[in-house]
Amino acid sequence: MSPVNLSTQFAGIKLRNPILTCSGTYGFGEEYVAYCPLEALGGITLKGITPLPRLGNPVPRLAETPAGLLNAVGLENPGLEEFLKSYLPKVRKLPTAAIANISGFSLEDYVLLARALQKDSGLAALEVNISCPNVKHGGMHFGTDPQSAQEVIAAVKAVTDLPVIAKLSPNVTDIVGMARAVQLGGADALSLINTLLGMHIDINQQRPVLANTFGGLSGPAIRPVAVRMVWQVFQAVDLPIIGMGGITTWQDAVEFMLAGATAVSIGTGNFVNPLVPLEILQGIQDYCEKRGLASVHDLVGLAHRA
Amino acid sequence: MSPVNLSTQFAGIKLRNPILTCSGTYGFGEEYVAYCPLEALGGITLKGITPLPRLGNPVPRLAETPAGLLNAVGLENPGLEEFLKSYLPKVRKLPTAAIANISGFSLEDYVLLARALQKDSGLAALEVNISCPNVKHGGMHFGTDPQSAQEVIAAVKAVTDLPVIAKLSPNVTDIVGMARAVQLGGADALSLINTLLGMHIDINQQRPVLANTFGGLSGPAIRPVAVRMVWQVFQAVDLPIIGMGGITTWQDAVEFMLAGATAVSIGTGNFVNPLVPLEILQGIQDYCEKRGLASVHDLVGLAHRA
Amino acid sequence: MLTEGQVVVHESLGDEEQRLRRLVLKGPIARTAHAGQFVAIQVQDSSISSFDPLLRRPISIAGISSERDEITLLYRIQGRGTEILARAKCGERLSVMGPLGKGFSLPEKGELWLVAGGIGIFPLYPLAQSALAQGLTVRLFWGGENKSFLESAGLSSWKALGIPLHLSTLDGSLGQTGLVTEQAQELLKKSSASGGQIRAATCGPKKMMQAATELFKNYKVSVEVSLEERMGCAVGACLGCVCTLVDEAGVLIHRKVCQDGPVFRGEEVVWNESC
Amino acid sequence: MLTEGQVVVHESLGDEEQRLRRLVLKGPIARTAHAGQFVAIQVQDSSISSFDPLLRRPISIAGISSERDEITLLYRIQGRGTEILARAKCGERLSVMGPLGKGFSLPEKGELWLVAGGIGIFPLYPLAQSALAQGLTVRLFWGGENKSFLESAGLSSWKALGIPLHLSTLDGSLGQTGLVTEQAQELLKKSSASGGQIRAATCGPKKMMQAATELFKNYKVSVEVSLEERMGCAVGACLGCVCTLVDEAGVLIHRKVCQDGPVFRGEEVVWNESC
Ligand SMILES: Cc1cc2nc3c(=O)[nH]c(=O)nc-3n(C[C@H](O)[C@H](O)[C@H](O)COP(=O)(O)OP(=O)(O)OC[C@H]3O[C@@H](n4cnc5c(N)ncnc54)[C@H](O)[C@@H]3O)c2cc1C
Ligand SMILES: Cc1cc2nc3c(=O)[nH]c(=O)nc-3n(C[C@H](O)[C@H](O)[C@H](O)COP(=O)(O)OP(=O)(O)OC[C@H]3O[C@@H](n4cnc5c(N)ncnc54)[C@H](O)[C@@H]3O)c2cc1C
Ligand SMILES: Cc1cc2nc3c(=O)[nH]c(=O)nc-3n(C[C@H](O)[C@H](O)[C@H](O)COP(=O)(O)O)c2cc1C
Ligand SMILES: Cc1cc2nc3c(=O)[nH]c(=O)nc-3n(C[C@H](O)[C@H](O)[C@H](O)COP(=O)(O)O)c2cc1C
Ligand code: FES
Ligand code: FES
Repeated sequence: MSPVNLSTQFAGIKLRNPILTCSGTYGFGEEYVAYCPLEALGGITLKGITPLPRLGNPVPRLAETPAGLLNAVGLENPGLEEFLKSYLPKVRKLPTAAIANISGFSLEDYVLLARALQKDSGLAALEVNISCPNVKHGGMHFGTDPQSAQEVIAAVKAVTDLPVIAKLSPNVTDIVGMARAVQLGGADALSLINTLLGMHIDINQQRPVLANTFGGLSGPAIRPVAVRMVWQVFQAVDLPIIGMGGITTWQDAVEFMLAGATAVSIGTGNFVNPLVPLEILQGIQDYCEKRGLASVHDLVGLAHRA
Repeated sequence: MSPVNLSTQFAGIKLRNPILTCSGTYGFGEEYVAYCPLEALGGITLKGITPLPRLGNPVPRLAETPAGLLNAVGLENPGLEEFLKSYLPKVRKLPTAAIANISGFSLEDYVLLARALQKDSGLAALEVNISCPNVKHGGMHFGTDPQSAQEVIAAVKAVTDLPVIAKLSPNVTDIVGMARAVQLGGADALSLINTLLGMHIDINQQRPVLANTFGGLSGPAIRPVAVRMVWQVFQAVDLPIIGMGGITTWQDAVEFMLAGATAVSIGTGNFVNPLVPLEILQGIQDYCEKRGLASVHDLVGLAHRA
Repeated sequence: MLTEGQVVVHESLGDEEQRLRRLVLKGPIARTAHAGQFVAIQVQDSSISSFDPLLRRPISIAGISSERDEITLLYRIQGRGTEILARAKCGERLSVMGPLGKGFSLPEKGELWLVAGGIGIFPLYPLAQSALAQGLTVRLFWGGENKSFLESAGLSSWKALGIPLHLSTLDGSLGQTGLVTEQAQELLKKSSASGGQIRAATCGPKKMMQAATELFKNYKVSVEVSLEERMGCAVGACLGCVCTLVDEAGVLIHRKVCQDGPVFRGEEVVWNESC
Repeated sequence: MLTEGQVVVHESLGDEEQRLRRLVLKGPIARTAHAGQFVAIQVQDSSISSFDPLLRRPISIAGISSERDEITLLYRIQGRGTEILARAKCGERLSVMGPLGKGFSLPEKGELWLVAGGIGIFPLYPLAQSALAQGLTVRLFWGGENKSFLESAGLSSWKALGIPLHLSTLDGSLGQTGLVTEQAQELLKKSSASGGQIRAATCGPKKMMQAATELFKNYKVSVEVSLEERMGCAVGACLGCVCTLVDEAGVLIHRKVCQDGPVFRGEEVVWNESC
């Protein structure tokens, strides 16, 4: 049997295979080198950056929950300038595709970042994290208001020649509405999902575990919500989807692809086992072989046919 | 040391202790009798009823997920008439408080149900499940639209003399906005939270596991989201809260009370271990004793003081 | 009843490749258990809670020894839950709810025909024992993948009962080649016993039970079937496990497999795939 | 390095009420490990995945035998994760990442003072061994709850090193009554050795390490401290475990405990509770 074609192409992004790693869980690409061969990955998504450096939230920033992880890192990052100077040169040398992730607290923040990141930066795409409060609009999150989300994506799209991936927040009543909004804004692809807002209280100290009170819930616990959103958006919106949220086994990855994801991204799963991305790749390949699929792309959305 | 006062009173509801069981997970009160002494519970919430009998969804209705359970029972219930005739008489004889749970697909449904359930029915309260599609308004869920939610609660409030508990859906952008809406509608208390919408795909059959495609996610996986919502609503809205969502240990129950819940309710936890409610009661009691609290009510919202 | 059953035997059953296990638990469940009932067992050591996997697993009671306060569970390692269960060591305590549901009924007299497909055989053994103890004539029709499976899944204990065994395998490695219902049909054709003298009980894949039910119906033999469905509470409280029956008036109704079953009269079951 | 360490010893350490465990793992980690580094260990049998608990647990390397390819981990059963870890049986394989982080450094010559609070003693033992092997003079200040704790947590092995031990307990059941730093202070006062000749390393509760750092600063003794923080990735990728340091210019900066630490120079650590 001829080998399964693993390569994937969507929204102008070419990947060796559909396995990515999630922003914020994989640093700037060098941290996991001793644990997982980057050249085996389809690509990595870099830690979110903001225009200025941020120290982020105080610790504790993490709390373990049943099959889940709460994090409140608070977007700690070196800022754009330092990113361009000290990190990007190394990122360019990574043996896999790199997607930058940008965050902002105003439209201007996003534009500033997007303008600085073009095709000639060597990046494969720009992921726009809209799960941030818009400080100029009373803290309403860009990611929970379709209008703001559309504006941000449109503004970013206007100033960069890189493919633009809109990363949606699951903390909304209507994920399809959000997807439609960013499509109107011109998004080339979608990342689904960011973390669910949660919290955990230390009953001995009688106060929240996280210094920030609230944190984002990730890991296997949220997978059913993530798969549902990928499914709904796949049905309603014609944009390629990068599926994420609790992927820890190859079966999970296949589930996301059957639901409609063109590629999958692994976040918290790396913490459980840094070889998860490789195991997933192997698992997907075997799955396709057993079912006689010529290309991994044939899996996308297959469960909708039933 | 004098024993901890476990009794709880809120919104005109008097409970022996603050431990309830969740609607849909405890039948009509008789099913668990051989497994958990009902007289030890603060009360039970009955399976949701609708005006007419419903067969609900086809099977499979359940799917296990990491630390969670998806269900798509589809509100199977005997209907109001049969409830009044065959179930209510037995419910009245239960050795604990019973809260009815009502669901509808139009405003009229809710009114019809609420009118039939008054103080003289022997029920302790009426829990209004608004996580249902409003078929007259294009299927938009009552529970995701503040306006509809307020209307439903106001309509129910107008026709029953029982305390009215509004049970909120977590599948919304702004849970505080929903809580405020039902408060305006006249709700006496809040139940937080119903299930998160999720799904699971069978990768062998390449189709959703649940016959209904989507289901409600419950169990420990969702606890961080539930605690966060209880916390947010406690801060913003002055109504007693029944906290639920993933409570399986006494520590979980204390966590909800510290976040602001006046009572707690156990759903999926009963499936894990039917003695969970008793273990929780004992655990809360010990916790209060160790900390010198005279009443379990002293726990409510304590973590906000930090 | 919720009890902590102590593991007294936990071993591989037959060929390791069949992934079958025999688990004997000591506890009071044996005192009230009947053939066809099941337990809901926590698939991990009950001393430290982990919520993944979350739910208990329903397993039929495959052996009842009330004198020794022991029940036997026979199961196949199927997924993650049973895989974790398989790690339980002798002496460990497992949380078990049971006996659950309604088991098989026994006729006063006459013949009892048992029809098993694959591991559907497990709940039928204590039924055969009770029937024989009551003086009934019992015969077994049992179909499986192959010889290795039948031998692993307890053929020798069945032989020890000294009843007629009609075996079949898909690959013909033991007994007749083909489906178990074909053998029953052959015998029914030849049989002198009229439908009224025979009662049947069947457990196995849905398709097999449906075929058996239709077959017996043609011969006016009443048959009990043991259904399977995914379970939440296992006590009738969550409505997760319903099956569809047709009542005397021809109306479709739901019953709970956990509480009203798992054993139902074959004729009343609606066999459509999912309602 | 990600490896499957085979459990070769897993036993209770001292008094059972102290809930301490000694776990020896066979695998290649020993070859490159240094005192002060740690591993991130999966707290369940790696053959069947369960996602509750989800994360690995950071545990210091408390013994290194490169000849036998063995590392020793000493830990206290603290919560659910370590409770599950404690069930691992000899022969089982546990998934271990390590050696992680940067360990303690050793001076060329002179005296090394070790200051330990409670189970903070564990990573200091291999450090003492290396220091002695290099010909340094080593002394230990160690404070604990009571005699039972100190004896359980390895006092006899420390005695076997033949170095001066300054013990203290909160209840006075062994050594002096009071805090470990008080003893160090006394000796510093009396000591003829100037700050330049002494180096210190400390591990234990934050408050204790802070006090030790201030004390040593007064005597111009440079001290290394081993910090703890909740970890996600354990390799520097998630920024979950940062600590705050002050750089030469007086600017507050974040460093990752997992990658840049867990050992830092005491003087640069900002000890405020949570930033
Ligand atoms: C009344 C009854 C009696 C049973 N008796 C036996 C028996 O004696 N021996 C035996 O080997 N098996 C028996 N089964 C099937 C057994 O429950 C499943 O094989 C088992 O639940 C699979 O669990 P798992 O964790 O290995 O699989 P997983 O894939 O981890 O299961 C995931 C979820 O699906 C449920 N599930 C999966 N398969 C089934 C199934 N076939 N029926 C019901 N729920 C399922 C599980 O309980 C769990 O909630 C019985 C089932 C029922 C309903
Ligand atoms: C670098 C480092 C080295 C350590 N070395 C040792 C050692 O040698 N021996 C030892 O007994 N303990 C050591 N600890 C502490 C050990 O990691 C915690 O006791 C352990 O994580 C508690 O896990 P648990 O599952 O029992 O508790 P749980 O309450 O189940 O833990 C819940 C979560 O909080 C985290 N957590 C809880 N306490 C701590 C803590 N003190 N530090 C970091 N994370 C924590 C857990 O890792 C887990 O993610 C070390 C910690 C660090 C950071
Ligand atoms: C520690 C941590 C940090 C994260 N930081 C970012 C970030 O900077 N930008 C972003 O868009 N998403 C961030 N995320 C969200 C992840 O990229 C991902 O969407 C989410 O964790 C769900 O995937 P998972 O369950 O596989 O982790 C972060 C997640 C974690 C756990
Ligand atoms: C099987 C099942 C059926 C349910 N049916 C209802 C219902 O009829 N009405 C309702 O308001 N909530 C229903 N719920 C939601 C629960 O009452 C509860 O809000 C939710 O499960 C979260 O709590 P838990 O995590 O403790 O289960 C149901 C939940 C489950 C698991
Ligand atoms: S499993 Fe809950 S009703 Fe049967
Ligand atoms: S634990 Fe992830 S950076 Fe340290």
